[in-house]
Amino acid sequence: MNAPLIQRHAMDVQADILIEARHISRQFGAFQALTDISVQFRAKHLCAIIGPNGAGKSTFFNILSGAIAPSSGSVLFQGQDITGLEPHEYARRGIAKSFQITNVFKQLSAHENVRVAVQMRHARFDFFSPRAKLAGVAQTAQALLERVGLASLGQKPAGDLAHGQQRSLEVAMALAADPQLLLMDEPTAGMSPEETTVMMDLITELAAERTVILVEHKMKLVMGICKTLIVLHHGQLLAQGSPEDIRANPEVRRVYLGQG
Amino acid sequence: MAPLLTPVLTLIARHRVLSVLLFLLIFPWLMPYEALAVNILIFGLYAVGFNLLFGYTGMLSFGHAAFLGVGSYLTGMSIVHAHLHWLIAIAIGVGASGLVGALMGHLAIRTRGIYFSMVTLALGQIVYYGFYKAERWTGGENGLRGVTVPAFEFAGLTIDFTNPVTKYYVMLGFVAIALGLVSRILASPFGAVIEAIRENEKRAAACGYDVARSKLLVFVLSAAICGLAGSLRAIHLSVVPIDSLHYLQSGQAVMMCLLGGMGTFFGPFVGAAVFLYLEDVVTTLTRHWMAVVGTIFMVFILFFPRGIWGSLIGRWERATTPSAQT
Amino acid sequence: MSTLIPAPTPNPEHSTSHADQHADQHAAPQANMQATSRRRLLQAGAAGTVLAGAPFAINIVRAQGAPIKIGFPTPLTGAFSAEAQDQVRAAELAVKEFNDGGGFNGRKVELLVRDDKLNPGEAASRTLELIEKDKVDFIVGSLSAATQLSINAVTRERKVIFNSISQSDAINEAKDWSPYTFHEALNPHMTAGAVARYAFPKYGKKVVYLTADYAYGHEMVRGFERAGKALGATTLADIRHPLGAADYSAFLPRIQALKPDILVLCNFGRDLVNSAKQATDFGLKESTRLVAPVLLFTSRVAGGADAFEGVVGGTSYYWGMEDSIPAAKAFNDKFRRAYGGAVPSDYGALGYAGVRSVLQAVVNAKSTDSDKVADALGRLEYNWYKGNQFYRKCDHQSVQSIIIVESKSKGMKDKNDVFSVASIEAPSESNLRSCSELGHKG
Amino acid sequence: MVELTPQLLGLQLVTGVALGAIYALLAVGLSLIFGMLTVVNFAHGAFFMVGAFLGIYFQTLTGSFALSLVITPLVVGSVGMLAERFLVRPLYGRGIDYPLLLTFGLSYVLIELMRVLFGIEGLPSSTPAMLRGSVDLGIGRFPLYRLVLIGATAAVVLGLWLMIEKTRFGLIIRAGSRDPEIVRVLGVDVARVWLLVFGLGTAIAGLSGVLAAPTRAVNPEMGITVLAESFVVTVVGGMGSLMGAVVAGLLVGVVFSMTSLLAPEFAELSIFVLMALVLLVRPQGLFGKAGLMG
Repeated sequence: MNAPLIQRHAMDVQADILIEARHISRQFGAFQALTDISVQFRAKHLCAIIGPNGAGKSTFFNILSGAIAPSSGSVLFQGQDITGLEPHEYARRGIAKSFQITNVFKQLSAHENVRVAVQMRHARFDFFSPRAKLAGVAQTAQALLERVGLASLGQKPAGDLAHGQQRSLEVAMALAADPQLLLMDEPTAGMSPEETTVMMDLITELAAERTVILVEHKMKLVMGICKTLIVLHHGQLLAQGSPEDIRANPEVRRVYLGQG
Repeated sequence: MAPLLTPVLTLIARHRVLSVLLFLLIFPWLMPYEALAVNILIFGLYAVGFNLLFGYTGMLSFGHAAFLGVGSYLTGMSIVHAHLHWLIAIAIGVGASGLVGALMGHLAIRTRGIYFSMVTLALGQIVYYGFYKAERWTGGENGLRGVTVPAFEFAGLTIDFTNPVTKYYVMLGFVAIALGLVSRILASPFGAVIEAIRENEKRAAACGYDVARSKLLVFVLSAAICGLAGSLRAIHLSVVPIDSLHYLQSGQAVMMCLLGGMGTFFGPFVGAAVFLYLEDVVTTLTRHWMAVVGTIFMVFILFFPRGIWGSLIGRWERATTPSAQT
Repeated sequence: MSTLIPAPTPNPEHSTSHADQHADQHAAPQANMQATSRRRLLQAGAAGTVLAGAPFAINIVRAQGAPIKIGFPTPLTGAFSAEAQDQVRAAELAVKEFNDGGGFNGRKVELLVRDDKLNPGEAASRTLELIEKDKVDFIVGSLSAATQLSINAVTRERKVIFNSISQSDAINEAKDWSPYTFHEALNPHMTAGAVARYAFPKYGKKVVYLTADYAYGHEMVRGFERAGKALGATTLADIRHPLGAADYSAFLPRIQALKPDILVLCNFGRDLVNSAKQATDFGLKESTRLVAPVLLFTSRVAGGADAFEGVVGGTSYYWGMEDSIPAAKAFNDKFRRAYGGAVPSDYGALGYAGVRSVLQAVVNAKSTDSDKVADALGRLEYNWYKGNQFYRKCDHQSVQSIIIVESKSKGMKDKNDVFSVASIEAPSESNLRSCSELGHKG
Repeated sequence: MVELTPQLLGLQLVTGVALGAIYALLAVGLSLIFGMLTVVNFAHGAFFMVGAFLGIYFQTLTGSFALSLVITPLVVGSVGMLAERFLVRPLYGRGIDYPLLLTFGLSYVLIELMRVLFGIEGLPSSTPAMLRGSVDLGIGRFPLYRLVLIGATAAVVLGLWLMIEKTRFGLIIRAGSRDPEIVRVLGVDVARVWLLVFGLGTAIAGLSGVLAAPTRAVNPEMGITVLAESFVVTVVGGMGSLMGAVVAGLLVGVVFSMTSLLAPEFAELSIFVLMALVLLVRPQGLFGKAGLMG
């Protein structure tokens, strides 16, 4: 009688955890960027990786998003080991990311940017049917542009958009694949206060439907909205927990405020 | 000039293949002699094939002569040695260059930037020596001679390739099909993908596109189209010169693309036409044609980086909305 | 063409030749160049408009007195431009003579020069241009095996007479040959044979070949070895080098080690200059005699005396043979008169002979019809510039004398005095490969 | 067929090194320009050719090979600087294709220019009197001049190395080839540095022209094959790496020399095969920085 129960319980846990890092380490030559980091991220959950500069945030982010492979350890997505797969494989499994340096197709129009991203789900190697025929794609793209507040700028070449707008465009592209996991590397970097608030609202909104992992070094920014915080320091996991725990954590205070 | 230009260009943009064909139908009348028109047809196609890789996917290959040459030689050899029907010979030429494209591409796409260019150059040279050495089959440095298509009956009328006009229109048929295909591909979702890759490889991958595979596909397509150009050239010249495999021949594709405007549909054709016509005129005017060609080339890179057609489109886009990709 | 350092100045004249131009050419080459260009421009323009009107006119009926057109594709630019431009000068001399002599019942001759850039593809499309646009009656020219073969491929398909003025064995063979194919120049078999017959008995029997790796080079080696067999020569090695290589040093240590009596440089033009120069640097000449199948006048002038010191080779013509051959004297004088004292080069002379033969055949045939003229050429026996010649029946190869020259390094009278004539092999069909070997029936 | 005695192999090796010397010299110039300006100079072969012509011209003018060894590089270098200032500079930041293609056009013009100035079939070149003849190395006779060539190259490379390691200009070059931004941050007039580097690179090309002239036919097209070869060398060594240029130069020279001995017909092909292999195993070349040219 008990056995199945336990089993179901186990399965629930499995289901609840979207992506998991197991004993992740990474060296760059002699430099140890990350040492034995194990973290679990739960589904439909907004979470931030914080830490002072050089803490290894971006490295960790890149490993989670498949941009670089760990020296040791593994990444599990929905219980599957996806360590070292090609970047596009990550994307196809439903892992989307927005980069730290703005990263769009500069010469293509904003709409085309999103359209290409959306198209991925419909026609990967279609040589013959005219693009225009994929009407659904164009509409989805438009919808996404509206969602990030760029509806009116669809025809503008992405390169000509303002910095903040380009970041938003990136989010739209990331959303195009309707990902279960959205990784965002300093989404508000270089944004004006207004743009920042808009972006943070958007992020909270997005987190309602999927897991969102932010990398951020502005601590206050994430305190408000995140359920969980993960603090890295010198490439090691310093602390993880709710904003309250983190705020209370003396170690973190020392690192950030140089106390003790 | 924009208001006058806009409607015309919009029309061209909408039916780009149709309009180019209409132009090519009357083209022989505009050229001093048909052989030049045929050359432009062939090299136009060659440049279009090259542009698919360079202009649209952003990969600068110095090995494209390999595909022109393989197309020429395989078609030529099928006719000279195997006495096959010329249509089959062309099919073989195109197939073979596609195959060589697959091999070269498979190796080359691992590298990027200038290294990609150099790997393609090296592989191209290896193909060159392969054919150079196979003297028994290719005629080596003397080239392959005797690629002749006997006059034949078709739909009641006699088709004789020694009649330059007939030859031109037959070749036009093939070019039409190829252009239609290219246009279709560029308009397809895949067309969007390769442009995305040109713009930002990392991003394309993050969107879930298999960059390597897409690159390889374009490479093969591009190779096959250049191969067709080669096949036609073999029949046009009735010889296959070894020079058609030389890297200077690859350089010519780059020149034509740039002159006309890379990454535009018509650009390469315009480029080929202007290049060959200029060469034809200049060489009869002065022995110093290299200086003239070189100067024109530099002027274009400095002042019209988008090429002749590209600059036209530029004017037009500034006059209207930056939409249609011509 | 102004030159800072004395070097044979090529003639800038580029189209139909007229006496008055030759007069001012050497007065003011630049000016003449421009004059020429301008006229060409006009011509091109005219031709353009005419043709734009009627692109489909493939065989326009020619009015009486319309000029006889001879197309002349040759590499005005590229590695052999010096030779090519001399070919043009000599060819124009032949045209001028013919026109001054009243032409062919009232019809003057026009020479249409085209630059084939030494590229067979270019040569083929230039030939197509000459046939389709300019409607030429005959083609004379070419300066490489590859270009002449591609020109020939185009002309034979269209039944146009082509008189080739550069070397190749392949063009004699039935596979490429056509009744409209004529070969004014020597071929590798003849040249190599003659040089072998002169050099092997004289300098020794142990032979190494340094061969440009293409048909022309291979044909030369074949020629030497054939003739060598009869003379008991042994081949120590046949070293194939890439065509157009700039540096031969890497091939030379091995040749040194082989200690041959003779090193035959089976390459052409610049390859010959480079290999001879570097062989000299390696001190090869101390124990070995350098021999070249074809010793070019222009290469020797460009390469300098040191590199070529003591090198022996063959040629179809050297102006110095005028001392013993009256026809040569006559030809040289005509040439000197027309070009301010310049002497014709070997390949230049071929340009003269090639055109003159065709024109004589037109007169004999009393027609410009390809078949009639081809027939007349086949019967022609001529002595234009170097003694008696005729075209062999089966392959239309011109049977002619072969001159063996040795490069001078001292006692030169002027910059043109570069060779001494060592011997002249009389024309003989027996020095050619047999018709049956070439695949000709009968 | 001769048996491969150690003497023969030894002599073949020396020959290869002498060949490699010129390759290395050319590649150093190319690499310097590329490493600093990320300009792929397709006119490099043409500058080499111009160097050869002017070398002979100044030699006949001054009557001294040594003098022309000094004058010619200066002249060629200044031509190079003019080209950088008025042709290449407008193209910075437009990606690497444009300068590459522009210099390709420039090479055409330079070739034609030499044709007009010195005639189409080139100039007779000869080894300066005191460097003529061949010396016995104990393993066979070897041309004296080619030994001088090896020495000269070594000297140039050494001088260059000292300049880069010891002078402020060298410091800037080192910094710049790693990251042009740093140079700007250092508050250096980048434009001037790039001008000088391009000048230096082309001057070296000119110098190798003067040095190579006595060993080969000097004609307007002599730069074309040389260009292909020196690119192979530069790429094998890793674009932008001077060390790589020298090592690869010698490597290519020896590989060419050895194939010339064992399979002469494939001598030319061998260096392309070498390049293909190196790039497929190490896409950034032997000494190249990974990810350069991303």
